[in-house]
Amino acid sequence: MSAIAKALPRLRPEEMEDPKEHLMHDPMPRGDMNTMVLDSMHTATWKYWTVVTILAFIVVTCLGYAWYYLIMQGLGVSGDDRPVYWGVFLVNFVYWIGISHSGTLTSAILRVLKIESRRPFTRVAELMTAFAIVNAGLSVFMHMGRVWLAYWMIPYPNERTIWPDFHSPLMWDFMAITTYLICSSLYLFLPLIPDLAMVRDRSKGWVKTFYKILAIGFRGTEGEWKNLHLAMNIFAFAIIPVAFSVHTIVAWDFAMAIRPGWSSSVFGPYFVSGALLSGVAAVPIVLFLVRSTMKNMKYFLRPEHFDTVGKMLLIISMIWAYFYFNDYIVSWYGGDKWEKILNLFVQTGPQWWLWYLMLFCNIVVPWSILWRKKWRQTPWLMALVGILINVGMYTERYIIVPEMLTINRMPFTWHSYIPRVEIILTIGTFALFLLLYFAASRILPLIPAWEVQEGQEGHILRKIGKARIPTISEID
Amino acid sequence: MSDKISRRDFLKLAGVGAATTAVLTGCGPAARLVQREPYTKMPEYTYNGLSTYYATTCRECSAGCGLIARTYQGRAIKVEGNPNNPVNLGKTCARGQATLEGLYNPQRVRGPIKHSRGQSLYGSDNQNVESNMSWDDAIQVVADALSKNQPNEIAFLMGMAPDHLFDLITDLTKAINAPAPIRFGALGMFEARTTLMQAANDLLGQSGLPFFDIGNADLVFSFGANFLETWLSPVAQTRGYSSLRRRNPNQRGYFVQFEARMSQTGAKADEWIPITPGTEGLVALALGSLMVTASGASLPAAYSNVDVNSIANVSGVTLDTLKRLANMFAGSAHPLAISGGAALGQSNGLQTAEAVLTLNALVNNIGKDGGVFLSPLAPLADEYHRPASIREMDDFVAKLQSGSIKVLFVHGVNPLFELPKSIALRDAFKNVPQIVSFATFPDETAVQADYIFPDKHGLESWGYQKVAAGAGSSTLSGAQPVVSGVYTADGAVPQIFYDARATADVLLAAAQKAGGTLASALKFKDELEYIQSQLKGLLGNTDGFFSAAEINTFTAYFQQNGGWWKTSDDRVAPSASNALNKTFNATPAQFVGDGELYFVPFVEPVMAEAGANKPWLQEIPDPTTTVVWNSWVEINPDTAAQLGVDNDDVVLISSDAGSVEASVYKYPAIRPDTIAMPFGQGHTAYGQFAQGRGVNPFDLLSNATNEAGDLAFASMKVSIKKTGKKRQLSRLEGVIGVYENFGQQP
Amino acid sequence: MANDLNSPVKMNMSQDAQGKWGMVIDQDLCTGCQACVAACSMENNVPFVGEVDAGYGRNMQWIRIERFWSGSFPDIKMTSYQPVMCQQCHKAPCEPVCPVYASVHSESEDLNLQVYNRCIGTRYCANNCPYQARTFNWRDYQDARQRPELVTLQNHLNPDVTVRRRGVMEKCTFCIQRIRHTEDTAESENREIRDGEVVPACAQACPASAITFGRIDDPTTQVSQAAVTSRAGHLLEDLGTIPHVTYLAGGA
Amino acid sequence: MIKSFFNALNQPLGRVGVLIVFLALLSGAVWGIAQTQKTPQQPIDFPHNIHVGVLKIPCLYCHPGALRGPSPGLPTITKCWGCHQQLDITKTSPKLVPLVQAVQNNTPLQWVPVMWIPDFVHFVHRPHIAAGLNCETCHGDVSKMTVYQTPQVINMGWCLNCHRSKTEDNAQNNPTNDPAVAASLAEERIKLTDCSTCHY
Repeated sequence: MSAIAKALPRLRPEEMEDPKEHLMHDPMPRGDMNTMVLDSMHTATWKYWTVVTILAFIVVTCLGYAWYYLIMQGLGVSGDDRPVYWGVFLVNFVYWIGISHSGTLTSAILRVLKIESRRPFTRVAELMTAFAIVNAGLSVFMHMGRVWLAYWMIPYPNERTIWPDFHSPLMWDFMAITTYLICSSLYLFLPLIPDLAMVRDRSKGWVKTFYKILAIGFRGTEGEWKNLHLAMNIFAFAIIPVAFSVHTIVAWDFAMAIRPGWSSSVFGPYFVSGALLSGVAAVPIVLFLVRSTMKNMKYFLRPEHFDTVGKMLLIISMIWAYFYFNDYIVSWYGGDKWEKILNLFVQTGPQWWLWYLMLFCNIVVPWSILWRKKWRQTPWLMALVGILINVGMYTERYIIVPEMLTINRMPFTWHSYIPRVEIILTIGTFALFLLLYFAASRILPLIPAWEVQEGQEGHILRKIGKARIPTISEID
Repeated sequence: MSDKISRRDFLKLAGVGAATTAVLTGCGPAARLVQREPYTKMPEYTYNGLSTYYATTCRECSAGCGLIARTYQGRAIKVEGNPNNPVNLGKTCARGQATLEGLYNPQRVRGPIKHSRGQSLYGSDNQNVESNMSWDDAIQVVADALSKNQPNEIAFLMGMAPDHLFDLITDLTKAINAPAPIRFGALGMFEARTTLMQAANDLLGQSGLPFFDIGNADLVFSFGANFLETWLSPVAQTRGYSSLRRRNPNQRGYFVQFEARMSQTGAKADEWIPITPGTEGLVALALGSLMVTASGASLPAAYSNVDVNSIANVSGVTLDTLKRLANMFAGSAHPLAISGGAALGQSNGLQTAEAVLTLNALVNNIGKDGGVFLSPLAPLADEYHRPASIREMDDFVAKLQSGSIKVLFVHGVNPLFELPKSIALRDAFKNVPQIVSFATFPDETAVQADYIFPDKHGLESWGYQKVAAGAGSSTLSGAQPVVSGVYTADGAVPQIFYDARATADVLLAAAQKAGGTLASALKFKDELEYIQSQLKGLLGNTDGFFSAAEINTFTAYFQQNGGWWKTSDDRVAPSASNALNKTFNATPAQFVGDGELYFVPFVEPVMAEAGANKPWLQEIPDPTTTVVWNSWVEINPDTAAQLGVDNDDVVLISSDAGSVEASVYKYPAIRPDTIAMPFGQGHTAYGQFAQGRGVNPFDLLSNATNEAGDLAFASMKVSIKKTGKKRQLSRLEGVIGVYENFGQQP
Repeated sequence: MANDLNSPVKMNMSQDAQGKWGMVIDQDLCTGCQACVAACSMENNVPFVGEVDAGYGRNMQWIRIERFWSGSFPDIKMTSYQPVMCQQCHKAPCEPVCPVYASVHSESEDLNLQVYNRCIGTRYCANNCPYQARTFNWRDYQDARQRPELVTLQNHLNPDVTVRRRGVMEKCTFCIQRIRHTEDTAESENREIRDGEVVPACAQACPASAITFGRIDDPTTQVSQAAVTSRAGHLLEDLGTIPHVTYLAGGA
Repeated sequence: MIKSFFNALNQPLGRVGVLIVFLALLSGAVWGIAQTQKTPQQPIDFPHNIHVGVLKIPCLYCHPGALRGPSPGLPTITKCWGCHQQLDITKTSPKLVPLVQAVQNNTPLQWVPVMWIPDFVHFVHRPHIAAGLNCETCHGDVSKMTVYQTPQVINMGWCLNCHRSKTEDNAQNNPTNDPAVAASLAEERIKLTDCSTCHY
């Protein structure tokens, strides 16, 4: 911290930022802060209910009814065909897994690295994990021809004396996602406990009972805090390899197949970087929405947090580009005829523009905007960048799944793919994601108040001469 | 098996059929709906779960292939070729395989119906119109028609197959001195049977259908003959083709095809030579002339008028190519030239057929292995009764138009679909007071009839068929019912669903009712008795596949083996002594209309004229274009680019005779000055799978004929106009993979 | 462009009698007449899907006859007709990817099985099949409650073959019901199966006799002898799937 | 409102109500499952105990297909009538009225299959009989039944257990050093546990 003190005198006054801009140096009494968090939870205007109603309606029709229709009619109502046996459902699956990935992973990495500006938004990111994984699971179930028999993937002793096949990447996937779902739910839940306890203590009646159950009797004793921190530390470290493995295994669903374009050894890290890119890009969107729609949030979520996410985005975008061109150049230089045709098809085929859209959104946009601090600190711009990157990453998955499936080793069968009922169901999943967020925003404290408080307690502004120097005491 | 027992008795079954088919569903609990035990009286030899096989004859076209039908608990499950039948030796074509979809078609005529002309035979919900009269009344109607009209006011129009019903109706017409039944079929017209027979008669001095021995040849020049598709006897000819390629392991037979549009047959050729339509005969003459010139002999009369250079010009085949081909033909040990298809459907078709026969005579292969024979005459046949040519049909329609025919019986043919619109049969029908159709299916002609007395489907019928082409031995294919019918089990008592009755039975009963000479001439209890009376002619023949001295034994063997055929080689070797003496004028073909494009209609090989109501045939891709479920127009990609049309654009094709709209298929193997359209779709009735699907190219044809009287179906010149509409053709091939630039327009 | 991409590869990979049943298709003889397609569909209860679905790449036929174009007019040639069905790979890529053993190898017959009732419809096997030989039941094509026209047409369904419902993958089985039936007959007569006794529906119908079927572990059978000629090759042999369908090159 | 509802549930009556609802749901489920396991109603209550137990008619007399092919078959009225037309009881017994009527009207007796196997399983009786299995091994002792009921739940595990144990027994009962015999036993075992044996 002394480095900052040395650097400060060189800045001219107008360049000096007010340390108070940082949440950590803008402390607030605990009681007030808890009230603010509770207030934001309990404020539900007519606008809120209107949006929730609309979202619920979309979920019931676009997700519920359309899926019922899909199940009853069979996958004929989707756009899948030969050779594009996997369509938008699998795109959605990879996309949502990617989103889900980043929430927990970002939070875990930031926690492990002790990045202080993480404190107010880890919860938002972790919730993203939980809700996105719900959508990812739903997408897989939508994709299945006979979803009512999906339980056959569960290994349990049965009257048929037959087990699932553990050779199948889909089984690994099933296992990995189940593990990830459990781990990330726990990882979401652990830091929630003190906040739930806080809500419990400030509510009455059956609501209190509800939070009483959720808070599993947390009373804030020294021992409880110690155990909580220990558990969180273990999980933060443990979940990083789990998250990496999950998305690597998702990549293996593709990479293990003998198909041109898919069968690539770099697909694992490439998919992980892609997942991070889309997931981290989703964070500023959610932050922006939360900050601009919920009460008291401007205090918690500040430009500095957008700045942190922006820096991460820039780096991840570069990593992604590195892996993408690595994969691309290897396949191009390899000169395999099928890879060649596939690349030609992606770039000049009927849907050539998708490829350029992907490159624009994933590389041009972040590289040209995120280098500048001022732009990084503009919430709406960051939200826009986040949306564009998500469009780009969705396009990337679209290219990998239906576009690449169009080209196989039997040119006589090459038929293109036009999504049909998938579009409606995709809208439904997005609506479900939002609806879950909206519901969560009134049930769970979106800001981990205790973590912010903990951080603020550790951060102190010291006056040295005229300058106020931020310092931090060792926490943990 | 005595003649008192007909299998119908013990095939009577129950509980099967419509509502509760034994195998309803696959992997769900719905399989609980299964009901078993279709029989009330199970035949001794039948076990549940084991199949019973019957030999019969395929009725999908007139080739007369032998079938073995597998039946299971009273239902026909699968048909396969009869390995003993000399026509197909155990093989079948796609149409034969799909014959079951005719038997179990959702749209068959439910029973005898009296109906007003033009009214559909199935409703908008695709439910069949119920029968509204009894068979007794139906027989009375036929009896009245036969007895109350003057004999020359009665006309019979029949399908192409020379079967027992044709014999029966011939006997019937003889008994009352009515005109002999007319036989007709669109396939016969496309095959130009009249032209082929006329050419044989002119050059070889002997009438009969030519038999081209492809299997024993080394080199085949085919002038438009689509012998692997629907021409004469495709299964037998495909067998011949197979032998052409593989008979001699050291030397693979070579095959050259001359035609303007690459047919499925042309696709299998080693060389496909796109010549101008109508110049096939000229090229044959040029080849012959070049061969003679090269050998240094003097030109025979046939080639006296041949100017090789001008033929090279007009046909679009270079002189070098002609010389090379002539050399090849002359140098081959067993060369064979075949004419057929669109080459004969030209104004100079007879000249083409004769020029090609001359080419065969020149290499001296008439009556030799690997050469040209005449098809053997079937047992019981006095001569080959060919189907009517278009000229004869024109005369027949004129007769109908004049009102001199009071009652018309139609069986086995759908003339309203199978005749060009320019032959105004529909109008002529208005002048016929009574039309009786024996159609099994609600086809266009049945819809225009006053009475429909449905015949049984081929797999429910007795019969025999005199094989006209394809078999090297004299063959009579035998048919027997393999199922007793299609039943429903709505109530406790199973009901026959399609209450059809054999037309022969109807006619025999009507003859008895009509009385007089008719009754005494046709004193048969039923169809089977009539067939036995015919088969008596074969008793004691020892040169056959089997022999028997007594008719009941013979009939049993006949049914068991699926017919009777000789074991000898019965191909007729005609004399070729005068074949080279006919002079030709070497006239190019005349074309009708002033459009800029030649128009080549061809028979869709899988569907042909009557396959459109079978969903499986609809879904089987056309072998060359892979289009399913619709009709299309084939245009060379360059021509399409000039016209500014792309795949799936709807164009208006108009000729002097009419116009149709169809989707474009950019077909790379067609001359730029030619367009082609398949025949087989464009039904306005004929069941839910056929109706309203595609267009009929016959709407574009005039009634111009060639010298022999066969329809000059390839003699139209048409023009094309873009309509701006688009209708996607369904095809099996992936356009992205099969065509350049991922199938996008460059 | 894509014309010559999937002509059979000749890699002189030794047969090593890998496998049990094999098929040889002579492309020189195949006339593309589609009789095999019809016969297969009739034998194996393959549904028809209608015009729209058929045009969208959802044909359910277990055999498709491929053909490409080479050259341009007037020197255009159609490449030899190539019937493609499940190649019954000895090392099939479709098998390990199925999570529930629905696509599974038959150890006793060395065929790729598709156990319809076990299939949950992930469609991974179809993606991983380099020959694109698998078809999927996109709808309840065989359900008469949804397609009233089937009420009569259902009568010819083959009781020896399961009728598939929606959401199930299917493919050519080498007519395993006929293999089983013949085995049963041979067993009841206490003898071995004779060469040529098992005939799949496609080979049975083929008017050109272009399809031969039999045991490839016995060098004396017709199919073994046809498979060792110089014209023999396999589709995508470089993938090492060891397919059991041998193609004899056309036009030579 | 929600609160008062929960409060109401806390009352003794409310708890009883919850219990009643729970029991109703449970018994409904049990009843539903029991329905699917019931032996179906046959057109005639055919007394197997008399025909097999007393009259000693062999199974294969009425179900001859078991010896030859996949399905043993259920007898048609012809077979019943062959004996019954000679018996006086046919005219008098009210239980046989359906048979008499069926014969008079020439309608089938629609027996309902009890030993039901889904149609994606291709079961063939012949090899099982050939392998020396008795009918009662799978079908139970019908001489003690009237209307036929299945003695066990039929599922894949049941089939496979038998296939496995039989092949194991065969291998144990024939200890051999002959590699050919051992190979054929191993082959039998593979064949009998192969999916393609029953599913295609």
